[in-house]
Amino acid sequence: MSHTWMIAGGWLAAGLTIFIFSFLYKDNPFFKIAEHLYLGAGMGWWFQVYLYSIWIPKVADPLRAHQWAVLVPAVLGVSLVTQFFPKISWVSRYGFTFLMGYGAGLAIPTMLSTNFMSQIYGCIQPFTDVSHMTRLGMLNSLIVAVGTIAVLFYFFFSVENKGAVKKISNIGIYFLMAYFGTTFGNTVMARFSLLYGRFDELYSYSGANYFYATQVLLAGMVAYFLVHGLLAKKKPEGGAAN
Amino acid sequence: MLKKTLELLFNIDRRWLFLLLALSIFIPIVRPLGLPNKNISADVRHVYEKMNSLPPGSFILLSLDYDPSTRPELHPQAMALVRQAFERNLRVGVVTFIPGSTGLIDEVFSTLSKQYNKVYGKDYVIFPYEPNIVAVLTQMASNLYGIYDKDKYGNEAASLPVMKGITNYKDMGLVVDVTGTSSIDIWVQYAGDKYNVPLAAGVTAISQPSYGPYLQTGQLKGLIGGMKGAADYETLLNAPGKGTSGIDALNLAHILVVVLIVFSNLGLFLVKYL
Amino acid sequence: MKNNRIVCGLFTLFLAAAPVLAAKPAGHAKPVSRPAAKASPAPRTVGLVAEDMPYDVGGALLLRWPVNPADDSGTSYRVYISSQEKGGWLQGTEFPASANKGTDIDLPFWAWDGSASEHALRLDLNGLFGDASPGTVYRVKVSVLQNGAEVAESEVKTARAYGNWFRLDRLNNLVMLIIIVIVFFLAVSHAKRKGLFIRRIAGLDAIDEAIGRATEMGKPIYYVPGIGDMTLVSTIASTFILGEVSKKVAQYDSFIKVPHYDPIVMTVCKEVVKQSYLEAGRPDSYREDINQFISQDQFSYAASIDGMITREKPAACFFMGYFMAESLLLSEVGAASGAIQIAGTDIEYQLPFFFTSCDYTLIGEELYAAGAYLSKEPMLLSALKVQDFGKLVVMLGVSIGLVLVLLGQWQHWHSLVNFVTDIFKAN
Amino acid sequence: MKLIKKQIPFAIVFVFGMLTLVSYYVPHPKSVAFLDTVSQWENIVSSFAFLLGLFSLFYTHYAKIKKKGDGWGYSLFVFVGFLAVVVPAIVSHGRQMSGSEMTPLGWSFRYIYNTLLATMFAVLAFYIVSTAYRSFRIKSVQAMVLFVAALILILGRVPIGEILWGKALGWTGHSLSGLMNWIVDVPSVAGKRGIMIGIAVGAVVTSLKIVFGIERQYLGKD
Repeated sequence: MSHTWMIAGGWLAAGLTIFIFSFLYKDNPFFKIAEHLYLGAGMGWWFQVYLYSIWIPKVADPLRAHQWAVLVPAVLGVSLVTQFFPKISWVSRYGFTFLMGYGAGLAIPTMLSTNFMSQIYGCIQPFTDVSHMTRLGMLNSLIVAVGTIAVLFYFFFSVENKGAVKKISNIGIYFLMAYFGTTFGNTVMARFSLLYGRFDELYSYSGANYFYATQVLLAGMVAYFLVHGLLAKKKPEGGAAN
Repeated sequence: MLKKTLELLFNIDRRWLFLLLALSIFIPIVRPLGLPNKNISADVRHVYEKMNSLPPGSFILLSLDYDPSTRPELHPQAMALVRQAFERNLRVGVVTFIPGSTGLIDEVFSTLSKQYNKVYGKDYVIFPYEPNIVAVLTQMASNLYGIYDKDKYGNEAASLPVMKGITNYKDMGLVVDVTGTSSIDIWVQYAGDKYNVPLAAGVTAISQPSYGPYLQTGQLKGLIGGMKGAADYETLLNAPGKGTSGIDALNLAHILVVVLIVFSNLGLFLVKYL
Repeated sequence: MKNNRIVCGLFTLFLAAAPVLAAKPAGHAKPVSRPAAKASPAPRTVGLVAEDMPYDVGGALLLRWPVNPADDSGTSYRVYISSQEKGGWLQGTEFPASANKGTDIDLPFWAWDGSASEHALRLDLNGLFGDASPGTVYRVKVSVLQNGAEVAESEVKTARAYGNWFRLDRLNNLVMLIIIVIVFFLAVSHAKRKGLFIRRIAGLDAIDEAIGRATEMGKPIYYVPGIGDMTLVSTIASTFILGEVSKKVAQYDSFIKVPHYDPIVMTVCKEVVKQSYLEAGRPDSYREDINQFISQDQFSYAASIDGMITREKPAACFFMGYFMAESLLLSEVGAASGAIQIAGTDIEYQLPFFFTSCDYTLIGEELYAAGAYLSKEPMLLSALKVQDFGKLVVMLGVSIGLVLVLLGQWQHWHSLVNFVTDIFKAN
Repeated sequence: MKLIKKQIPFAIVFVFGMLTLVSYYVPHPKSVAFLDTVSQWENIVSSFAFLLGLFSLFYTHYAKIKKKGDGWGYSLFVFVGFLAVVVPAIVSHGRQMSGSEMTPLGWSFRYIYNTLLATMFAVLAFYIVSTAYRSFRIKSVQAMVLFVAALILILGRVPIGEILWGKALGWTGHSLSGLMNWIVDVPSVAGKRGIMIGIAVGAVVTSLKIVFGIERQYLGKD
């Protein structure tokens, strides 16, 4: 790709970024354009992923090589599309039931193993070597085991939530909250890093080598809001915020 | 009076908050504040020291497996690693196993090779993207030219001066995997454990805790985690860059979130009892 | 109460069954290791036995030979393997005499009877021969090294690796599955029985309030089923809740909008909503555009709904189903627009955002239970009972297991400790 | 008609469900090969499910343009966006790089798709700030626990947090990162485990209902 393409890309990327961020100020046509572009581009992206990773190598190529077995999933797949024709939409059941059967059959034993048995094991396992454990380590492992049981009490639906059950499930809620808190903290950091990344990129597009793309586009955006605000002064505001 | 002001503050247009965040992230990009970064993580220091202990001319292999989505955290790490390698006159080889990383790799070397007067083919080499990581890692144990017979630009890899005397893991001083995927597990399993390659890694902050076990067992010699890790590394190198300005931005933004939560809840409490 | 008795009964059954089942392979394995006993007087003879590695796809051999009491820290073993009739020896592995004991093989007690008085080694063929073709006869031998110098060599043994038909090491998983299936059918066959109890779920009582408010204000209700497809439990649960919500909406003569991410979910939801309007006696108010397809891309889906919420300012928003990063995008905009928000998802790491910005949040399994709670349909309720049974197994498993393991540690009953951990270990 | 409309589909669910279920316990190469094939089939079938979504989207926006409905102009951009990725993809045969050159697909990935995707994610940062101020309410002890855990995580991830901690609570002898690791490794593991187990049991039960044809919601009405 030539240098011109890079600069064009910089302008495009800076523009799209600013358009989307502009929603934070107020809903506007530029955001809507970016939003709809994103809708189409997202679909396009997945379309080409499927095209080059499934339809060509796994369906078309085998068919050309006379491996007719792929007709089975292909026909099942095509059956899904009958959803659009109410009269024959029942044909799509063949595809769905295949997907559901496969998914369910796979989920049952693996769920039992990783999210059920292994979690019980995980609670017990630390105690298999008490002699090498510090007092604190032991206490921590005990907290994990007791906490897990308490959380399960919270999710127990067969007993009314009162008395001792309520007390235990309340303890469970604290563990849930601790988990939510850590998740919140982690996500905060991940999102801020990403925002930093976007701003950093905008900053790099603001250089002379990109002919000040960021500044020009940003100024354009501000100008739009100013003009639009002046023209629509008398009408009540219907912005994104508040 | 106070109550009124507080109530007014609560109904503040949230766009002011947006602006506050935008400023707290944008200002450090333009002008790094250089807020103190005293507690340098031991895991980061280990990577740095391992690199420093290699004699000049040693070959290190970087596996740069991140794409634009994890760029903010991982790109500064890669930059810092290459910077140190160039400063110490180490030879650098680059491999990658995800397709989106190629543009970023070019960016690292186009900037730093000028700064340190390094020449492609003599001081560093970039190999093309390969999809099947397991196959490549296994092959590199015996003869890496079995897969990488040509470099990214189509040159005969074995004939490049940078590759002199390098055939497999045994000839490498260190392998560092900078990744936003789970490729470290594969590196540890297929290269580190099997062939005793000294391995280190750079990862995003979110995935950092899950690599603790590898550090304890020594399967990883060190670990650079997230923006903080990159900033630590830059501090060690004494070359503040995007990691440092990033951590400045994060410092401000994180404090902002905490302050907002505390402030709004305190305010609410006051409104209730005033 | 009756439930509890079943649980205890089944649990003891499981505990009792395990050793019985375990006895079989042990009996089968023992004679194999016997030939090792006919040791010759020479101290450096290796009584090697080679056989197929059991319970696997057929890519490995199992080598066993007795530990030699004369081995010291300078002793090591080197294993050779060949796929040819003559020569072609490849070095498989080399290890010190202290390693690879019978107890080191990672199989549960019912599938493996290893002792510390023998060496046992799992030899992977694929790593050595590429794709090992099935049926190949391999020759193996083991040589003994003392301080790096070869001092003795075993006889050459032959063995073949073949695919097995049952993973005995996964027996615990299978037993657990069978127990759950039995309980499942017991519960389902009793589903007709009325009056299965289910405790109150706080967030759900707010649904009426939310719909009532929407009716009063003459504003729409948004029901967002998330970005999951129909194969996900959360989406299925969401469609049940949608059925109940839309029934109430029809009764109150309010208006609901259901924006979709997945077209299949949309077709299902269309049926569900239509049915609810019919059951509420308002088929005339049903409109085709209640369900609309938005986009199959996460963020454009969220952005579009955000746009719709800001423009229409709904009175209530329901976010029920499978949500990823868009949880915050949606619920924050909803909160800003002043809607009552009720959320529910089983994606753990999105829960904090719902929890902090919505009025009520159904956490994980509560979402599954919500459909049953609202509809009181016997089939759903009985399924919930099976789920409670599963949780009971975990609670009992953890508590009893913990006590037994600690008891075993205290009394130095290592077999008890292994017994308990093996039962719950995933293989 | 009932046979092909109902019984055969349910037979399909049952047969494929049972076979994939059993294959978990059977290590034989035949079982491995079966699972391999069926997994590939599933890949193919679900790729057609994607087409359903694509058609729906196209239809909605096509109808909007045809009717000249509200904001129909924007609908045009859906097709523009689609073509902006698919045309380069076809030109570059689905590859983002050819040798050292970025292909047109690589270009449109980097400057269009990835830009839009990353910016959308980044917008979340703003909503986090606004949530923090306007809806993060510590109205109960439970919410307080959530807040404290979040606070420690948020501060523990940045150097300034450790510095503040050292000034205010350094005398306790505990470091912030130590505390952070404890929260991540101990109480939050218990919370996560409890949720996971509950979800796993729910998923197993639902899957059983699907395999045995009791759960039919996903098929809609007849």
